[in-house]
Amino acid sequence: MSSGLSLVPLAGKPQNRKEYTSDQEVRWCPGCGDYAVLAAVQGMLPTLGLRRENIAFISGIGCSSRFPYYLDTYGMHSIHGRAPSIATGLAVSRPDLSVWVVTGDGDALSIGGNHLMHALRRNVNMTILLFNNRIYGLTKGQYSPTSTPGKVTKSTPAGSIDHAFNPVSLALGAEASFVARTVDSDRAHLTSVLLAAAQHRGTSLVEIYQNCPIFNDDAFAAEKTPQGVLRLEHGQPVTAGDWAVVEEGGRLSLSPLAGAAPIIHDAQAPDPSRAFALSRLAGGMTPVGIFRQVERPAYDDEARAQVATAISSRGRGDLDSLLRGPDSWSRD
Amino acid sequence: MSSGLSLVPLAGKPQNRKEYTSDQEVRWCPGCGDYAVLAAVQGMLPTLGLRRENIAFISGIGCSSRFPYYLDTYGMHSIHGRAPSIATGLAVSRPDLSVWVVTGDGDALSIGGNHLMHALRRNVNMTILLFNNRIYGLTKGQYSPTSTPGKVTKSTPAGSIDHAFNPVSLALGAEASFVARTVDSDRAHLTSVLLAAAQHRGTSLVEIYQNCPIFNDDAFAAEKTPQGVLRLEHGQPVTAGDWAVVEEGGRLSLSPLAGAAPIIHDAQAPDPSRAFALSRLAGGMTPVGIFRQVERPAYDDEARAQVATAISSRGRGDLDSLLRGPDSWSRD
Amino acid sequence: MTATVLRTLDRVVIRFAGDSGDGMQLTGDRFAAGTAVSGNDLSTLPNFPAEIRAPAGTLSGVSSFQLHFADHDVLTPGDAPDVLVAMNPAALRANLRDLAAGGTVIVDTHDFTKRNLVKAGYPADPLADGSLDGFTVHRADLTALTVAAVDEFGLSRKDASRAKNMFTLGLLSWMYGRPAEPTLDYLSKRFAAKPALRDANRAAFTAGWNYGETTEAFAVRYEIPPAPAPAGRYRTITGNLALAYGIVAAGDRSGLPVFLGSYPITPASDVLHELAKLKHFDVTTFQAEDEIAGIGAALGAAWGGALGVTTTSGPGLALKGEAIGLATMLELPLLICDIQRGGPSTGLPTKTEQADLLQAMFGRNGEAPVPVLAARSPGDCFDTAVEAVRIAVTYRTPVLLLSDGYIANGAEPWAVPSAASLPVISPDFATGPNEGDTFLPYLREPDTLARPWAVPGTPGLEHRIGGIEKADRTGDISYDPANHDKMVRLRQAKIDGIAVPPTFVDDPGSSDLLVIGWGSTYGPIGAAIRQARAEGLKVAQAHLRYLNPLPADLGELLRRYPRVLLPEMNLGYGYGGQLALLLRSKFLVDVQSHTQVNGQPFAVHDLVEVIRTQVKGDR
Amino acid sequence: MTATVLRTLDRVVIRFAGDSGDGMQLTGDRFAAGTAVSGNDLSTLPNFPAEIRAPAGTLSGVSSFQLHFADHDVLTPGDAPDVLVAMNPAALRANLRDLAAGGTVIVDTHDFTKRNLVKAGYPADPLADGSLDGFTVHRADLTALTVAAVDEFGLSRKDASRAKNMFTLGLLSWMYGRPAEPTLDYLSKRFAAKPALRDANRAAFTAGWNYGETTEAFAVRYEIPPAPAPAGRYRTITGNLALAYGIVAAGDRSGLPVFLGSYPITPASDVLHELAKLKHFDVTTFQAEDEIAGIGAALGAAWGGALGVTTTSGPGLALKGEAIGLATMLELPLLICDIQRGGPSTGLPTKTEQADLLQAMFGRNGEAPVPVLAARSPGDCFDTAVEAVRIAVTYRTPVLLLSDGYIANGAEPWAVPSAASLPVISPDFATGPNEGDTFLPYLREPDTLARPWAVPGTPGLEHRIGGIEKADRTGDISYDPANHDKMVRLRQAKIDGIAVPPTFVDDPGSSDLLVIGWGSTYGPIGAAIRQARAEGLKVAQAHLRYLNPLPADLGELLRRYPRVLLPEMNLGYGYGGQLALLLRSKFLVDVQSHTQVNGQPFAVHDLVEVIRTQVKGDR
Ligand SMILES: Cc1ncc(C[n+]2csc(CCOP(=O)(O)OP(=O)(O)O)c2C)c(N)n1
Ligand SMILES: Cc1ncc(C[n+]2csc(CCOP(=O)(O)OP(=O)(O)O)c2C)c(N)n1
Ligand code: SF4
Ligand code: SF4
Ligand SMILES: [Mg+2]
Ligand SMILES: [Mg+2]
Repeated sequence: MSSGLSLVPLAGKPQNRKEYTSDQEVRWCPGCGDYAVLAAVQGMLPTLGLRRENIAFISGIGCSSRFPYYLDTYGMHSIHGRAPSIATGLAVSRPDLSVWVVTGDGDALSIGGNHLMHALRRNVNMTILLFNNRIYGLTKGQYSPTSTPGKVTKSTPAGSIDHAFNPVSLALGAEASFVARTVDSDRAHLTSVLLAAAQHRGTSLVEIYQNCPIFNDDAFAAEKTPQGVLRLEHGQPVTAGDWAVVEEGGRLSLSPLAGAAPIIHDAQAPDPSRAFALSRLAGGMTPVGIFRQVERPAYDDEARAQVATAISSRGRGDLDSLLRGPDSWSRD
Repeated sequence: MSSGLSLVPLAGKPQNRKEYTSDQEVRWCPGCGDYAVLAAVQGMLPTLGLRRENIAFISGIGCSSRFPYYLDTYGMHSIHGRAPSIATGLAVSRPDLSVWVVTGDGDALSIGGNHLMHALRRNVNMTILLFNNRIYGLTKGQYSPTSTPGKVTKSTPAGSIDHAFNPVSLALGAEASFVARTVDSDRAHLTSVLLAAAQHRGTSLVEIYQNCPIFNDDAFAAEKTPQGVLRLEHGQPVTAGDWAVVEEGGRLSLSPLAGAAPIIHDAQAPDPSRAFALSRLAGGMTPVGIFRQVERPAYDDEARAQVATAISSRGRGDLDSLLRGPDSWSRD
Repeated sequence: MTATVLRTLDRVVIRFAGDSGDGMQLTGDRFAAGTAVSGNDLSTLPNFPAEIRAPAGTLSGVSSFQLHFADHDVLTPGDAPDVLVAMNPAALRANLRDLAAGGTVIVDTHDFTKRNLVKAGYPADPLADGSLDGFTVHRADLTALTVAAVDEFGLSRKDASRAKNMFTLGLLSWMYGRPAEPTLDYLSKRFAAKPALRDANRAAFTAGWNYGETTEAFAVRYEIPPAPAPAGRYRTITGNLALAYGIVAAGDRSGLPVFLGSYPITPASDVLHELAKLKHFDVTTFQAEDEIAGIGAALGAAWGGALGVTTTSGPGLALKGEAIGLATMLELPLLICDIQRGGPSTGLPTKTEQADLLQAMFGRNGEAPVPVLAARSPGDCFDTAVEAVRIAVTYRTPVLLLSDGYIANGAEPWAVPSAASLPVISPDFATGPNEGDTFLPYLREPDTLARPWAVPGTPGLEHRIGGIEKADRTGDISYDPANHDKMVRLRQAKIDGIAVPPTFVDDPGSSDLLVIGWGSTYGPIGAAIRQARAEGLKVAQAHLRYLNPLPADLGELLRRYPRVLLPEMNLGYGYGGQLALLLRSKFLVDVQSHTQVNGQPFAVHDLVEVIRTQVKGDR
Repeated sequence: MTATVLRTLDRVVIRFAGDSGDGMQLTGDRFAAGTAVSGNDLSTLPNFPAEIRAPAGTLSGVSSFQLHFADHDVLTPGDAPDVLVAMNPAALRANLRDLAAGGTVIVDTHDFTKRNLVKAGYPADPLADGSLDGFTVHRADLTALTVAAVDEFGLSRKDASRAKNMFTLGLLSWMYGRPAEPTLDYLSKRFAAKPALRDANRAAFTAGWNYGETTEAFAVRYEIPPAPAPAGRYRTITGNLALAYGIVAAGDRSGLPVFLGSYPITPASDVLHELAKLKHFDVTTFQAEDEIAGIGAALGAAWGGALGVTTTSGPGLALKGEAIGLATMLELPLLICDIQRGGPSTGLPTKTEQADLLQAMFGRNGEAPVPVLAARSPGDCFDTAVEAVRIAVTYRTPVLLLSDGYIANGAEPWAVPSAASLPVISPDFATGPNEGDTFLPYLREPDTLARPWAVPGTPGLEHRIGGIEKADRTGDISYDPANHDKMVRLRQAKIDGIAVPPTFVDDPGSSDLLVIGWGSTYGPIGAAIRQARAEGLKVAQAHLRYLNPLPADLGELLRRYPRVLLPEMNLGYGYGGQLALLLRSKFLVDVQSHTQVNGQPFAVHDLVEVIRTQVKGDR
């Protein structure tokens, strides 16, 4: 039961990207990063080999949340911020589905922050794609909980004064069992992270840095350069180019590679502290990849097991005897 | 401006506990830990020396949320989970008030989790007392987001299957600038933590382990023994009795004191990683005290500064010229 | 044994009152169980403070349980108790004013100390100062008697004195001839794991019984002959339990697994608690992080083909409005239960009210009609739940079921239906294309206007749904003005077209007044009408289960009577009452409202008075 | 210069239509600004897709802006445009059917390529296949003309062709004699930081103007004489801007700092955006994490003595219900603005509707009455906001203000009031004891039933408030049944007692039909009545601002007319329309509803038809 997809029936024959493309016209702005993610997902899904009808995408509201319309799977475009709770009900009642949530930084972290946190702590078997463009796209450009402080937007003409969330830190603080970060423009990396996320049993959170050319262009310009990112690989030293990540007093920092003792990335460490420290890394390089990937019982598996145990130990309930109860009497 | 109370007017004369006691009958169950916290707060408030009328307590719903009724300050018993947002509006518009939030583990972490997180990230000047009894008291004993997994309660007759939140980890992941933990029964420790929290400028979160003798008795039995807790003191080695906290590979653990190299607690470290690692400490001792206490601009100060700057740079707005606007014309 | 007189009564109302910690709810429950077994009809009214344990000995800490039982069918827990059992001064003070003239008071004198009298606000001892003149008073130190009776079991003083509720129950059981066995059995089961407590409580009960039989204090025993009832199997049931069972039954009869997404709230939590015990009926309960997640998860499960249910009370329903709107757009079956309590805001959580009807009808943005059904009595919660699910599944729509604190916690004997007698509910999932080779997720059944329920996992039916306006038939996003207008009207027509049975009117003939009602006022209205008729007044009664859509014959019915009276436990936002607002608008009939919003069910005598005025008064 | 004829018109309706990226909204806005300066009365209707940039060239990507201007007062943006400017095939196809018979089409031929025709769903080129017969058609490659005109500024091809909207504006400005200066000034300011863009856009505008003047394509220029208007200062204003200014004005006139707690949502976000710019008026804006936190923060600020405001649209209002209930219990001033949009659920976010009235009235648990006011036009949003705040502060109550997408985004000329002419609003904070030596936080003013507003920081008035039922006068927690009933009725009486001005009826005398309305239907209803009267029909009009409480004279007024017609942009849950539901219930008058729920304002000719039928038809 360790794969997130182990109960999902397989298609049994090869699939292609086109089968996963719906007949709906894609309506994002030209150049929007969402296109790249859509292409990656449409390319990745066939490789899972699942029966297409056993895949369900649920989104909230936002530009990114239009995603399900463009995939020829089952899809629900729900209401703002609530997709994780809807997905929870679906995942608990349908072990045979591969359940995906598509959400934005406003949808997931502003109005929907609580549902996200609770999904992560419960570890419901679903994969959450958090399109982080650090802005509210659909409502035309207000700042979001991940916007850079000082950001001038429609709702902050004098600059935002909110400290931003770091979605990876937040997820780790919320007991997440799988947390990753990737970038819209790096198709190969995105694909590999999505595959791992889909296969993880429990809630996987994938933060995707996504460019919004209209309202927050080039927010991730740095992360689109090879020098801007630091790839995390489980079991490997954490280095990039001439730089290494080293530890001192519980804090991680970048140091010139030469002579440094880079830490070894352990995504599977039971204690999330090191992953958390990585999420706080400062100095101009953004770690991408899988921060944490640990096995923990999935809520939905346990919920179904309780039902199964009850049935096997007490027998499938008999309605008549339930209604009668222990204290009934009869009149004639 | 570094004290959380620096803009609150002082009473100018000594106060006592009785002045802070309202005429309302206290209605918790006999033996409830809430009594001890109330007593500590009523004992601590006079020592702040503030004008009593400049103190406001806002609570949500729950047993603990009855708190404001028993204090003779301004008080609001609001709705379930929303106290942090109400406090945000009050704190932003009234720099001359000392604003307190009283909440429970259900109120703060279940329904109200999102408001809590956003208050912490924004760093609004308020002190949040989170009464954690790991149960829903007021609704008569359902499990809460901090209940121990497996907990049998009214809503989980077969045992809870939810992984619990660690409120300290969660707060650190949510960018908190002040996070502490204390225990209802340790009056002196509770008082010292509350004082530091009140004086912190920004959002202070104090998790208070609180016993609910009716629905979750002795949940913190271990923490009420000297061997069960590990006191964190800024600048001091982290040790307790024969044990020391040591670091290895980013993870902290308990080790026999003899021959160990205990870490030194730095509550003021800009990077929260070490504090986070402390919150994950396993092995039977619970860290209490101040995990993190760093200076960061408070949201409300910045919000008021933006208004003040606008007024000083543009002059206090003139309604007539605003209404006329740049494009008006006149008819006669 | 002293010679006691056996007197036969046709009805008795008893109220047990004590401190929150005194176990009065349990005492009442067990007395009711014994009463039910004795074949009386009965109705109960628990009443407890919002605090878990309000301060001992104070008025605010008093908890009570009232029970009305009779040799005929009983419609309410009774206005005024004939017998008051008061375990301490506060219980006496808080309840005495309700006692019927000449009633009986049984007092545990143990707590009548100066300190406790002051706590209860008594300037002098009411047992001594003549306050109780005019009542039949029995005083005894029940606590001391209990402690003595359980001495041998080595309990702490506290635990020993706690058994006084069982002593009292024993005494009352003796007095009213309730059988001892069921209670003794119950105690054996309940304290199976704690033998000392078990034996002590059984001993206390028996001691109470013997106390009645042995002492000379009680000169009279009462007998209440069984009430006639149709043959069959009976049990007592509370509204919340009946609701939970109705949901399970609907799951059973539809073959759908039940998924409850809920967040605890008084007085709805017990439905969650009961369903959580029934996992072996393929019932999954999910305690969500809040009410929004509760309905969200239920909706997700419904999409997946489960029977999605969410339960809450007023403040929680307020939070679910947006999601109910989504469910309306998605046109998926969903059951939403609102156990109403005193409002607005936090209001009076442990008291009853019917002030959420307009919220249920209109509490969301845009035109989002949903069927609304209301249960009239504890047992009726069962049938209403089954019917609500039938509508939800048949018409693919969220359905709102209204209950309230009064019937949720109140109990009555209930004729247990056989599973086979319940309607079969057919989910009728979509399995293939419905228009040539293609599948149109918003193509409708011509008679019900229901759309297909095509669950994920069904090959070939992949489609997308959502909260943006959908194109007719295809379900694609559509911003077309004409389509929007059409869809708004279609969704309304679907709800308006739900087949609702004609209204049953109880009219002895040529009545001048029709009293109409909905929900838990059924009992008090029925009792009042019975009394009014006994006085010779001509009054008809109709009680509505279907509040949206309303029965097709209702307009004609209302117009048939010169006067229509509608008592409601709400104020109707200044429009009369909440249902009155709707009926007046729909039928332009001058429905007269009688409103009471005090957190209590109607007192029968008040209603009788209102009926008298309506029948006799000029308008 | 060719010889053009100058023709005088009394009114013109122009619609600019193009791709979302074509800048049609800006073009329309600037044309409206020029029109206003010319002294015409005007009304505008922007219409844009929900997507930020829907796919270029498709029907779903079309954005349009309609503008009606005249030599007399104008009430609507016009049913059918006289002139359609179409920047591409999709714009032509999506809008042509609305064009008045014999109307004029101005087409940018640049995009009429095969590919684009297919995208727009045209089987053949409509410019060539006779589709436009019966219209006056002007074709020109406006894009190419623009690119040529801005050649010298070295812009990218994309930026160059983007200036085509200014070319078009120049052409239309010439045609209708709108002054060039304001637009040229505007461009200079707007692109101050980007000189090349500034110069290019100015050049494009001038080129468009000259193109009209120089080519022989345009034989006629039009002149629309100014509309008579009372003396004074005017500006154009949209409803959202007027609402923002009304809030600022209310802050100014009450001396209270404004605190807005809001979460972005279409079409309400602009109120947040505008207020965020006005910090120098002591306005604080807080973008909350969700709608609940938005109202929560506003309520916290109100408790602290600020003017608390929250703004949202339907789905957001659904989320605020529980907190509105709390505000009702706390009896604190609070302004809640709902800019209604198409529903239910996500619905049609960029379209208009008036389907939140019943939600505003009843969308929360228990009996939680709040005053409800509706604005009728863009400029009226200002007055309605000031009045709503006056009521909130005077009566210590949350107040709901309803606007909608139509007037929120639509603009009209507005007679700018002087600050001094606005009412003074007195917060009248409590400063000391109000009953002997003690302070009773729920002691009420006898005339308004308002309780004291005692803000934290006031010495001696420390007290506690909350959502549990409060004891009369003291505000302590109270579970007393009689107190609850009393408080529910007191809260209702307070709202019912709000002084509402008598209804203004525009009745030329002996009308057979009263047309009543509320909110943004004011314009279309007024225009329809004007036309009906021109046809000789006798019709009276009344338009309500106060929906709760209703004006005291309303019942009598409704009964005075043989027929009452109420057009609403909602369906009224099958009860007629939403306001009709209330009026029918309250006054038992057979109000006739005319409902339309297509996301668009009423077309005047449709309303005229309905009026005709009502006046002439038998019933
Ligand atoms: C209840 C509710 N509140 C507000 C909105 C308006 N709204 C829609 S999407 C959105 C935020 C979008 O931002 P994000 O989640 O970052 O998605 P993006 O558009 O950037 O992909 C908002 C505020 C809504 N639809 N519903
Ligand atoms: C909207 C809403 N949902 C649910 C409730 C019911 N409710 C009141 S308090 C509470 C939880 C209390 O738990 P906690 O916050 O841990 O406080 P405690 O009683 O343990 O101090 C719940 C579920 C409510 N009052 N309002
Ligand atoms: S606004 Fe931004 S996020 Fe939205 S579709 Fe356009 S580019 Fe993408
Ligand atoms: S239920 Fe528990 S938390 Fe609530 S008052 Fe009683 S002891 Fe305290
Ligand atoms: Mg975003
Ligand atoms: Mg708790």
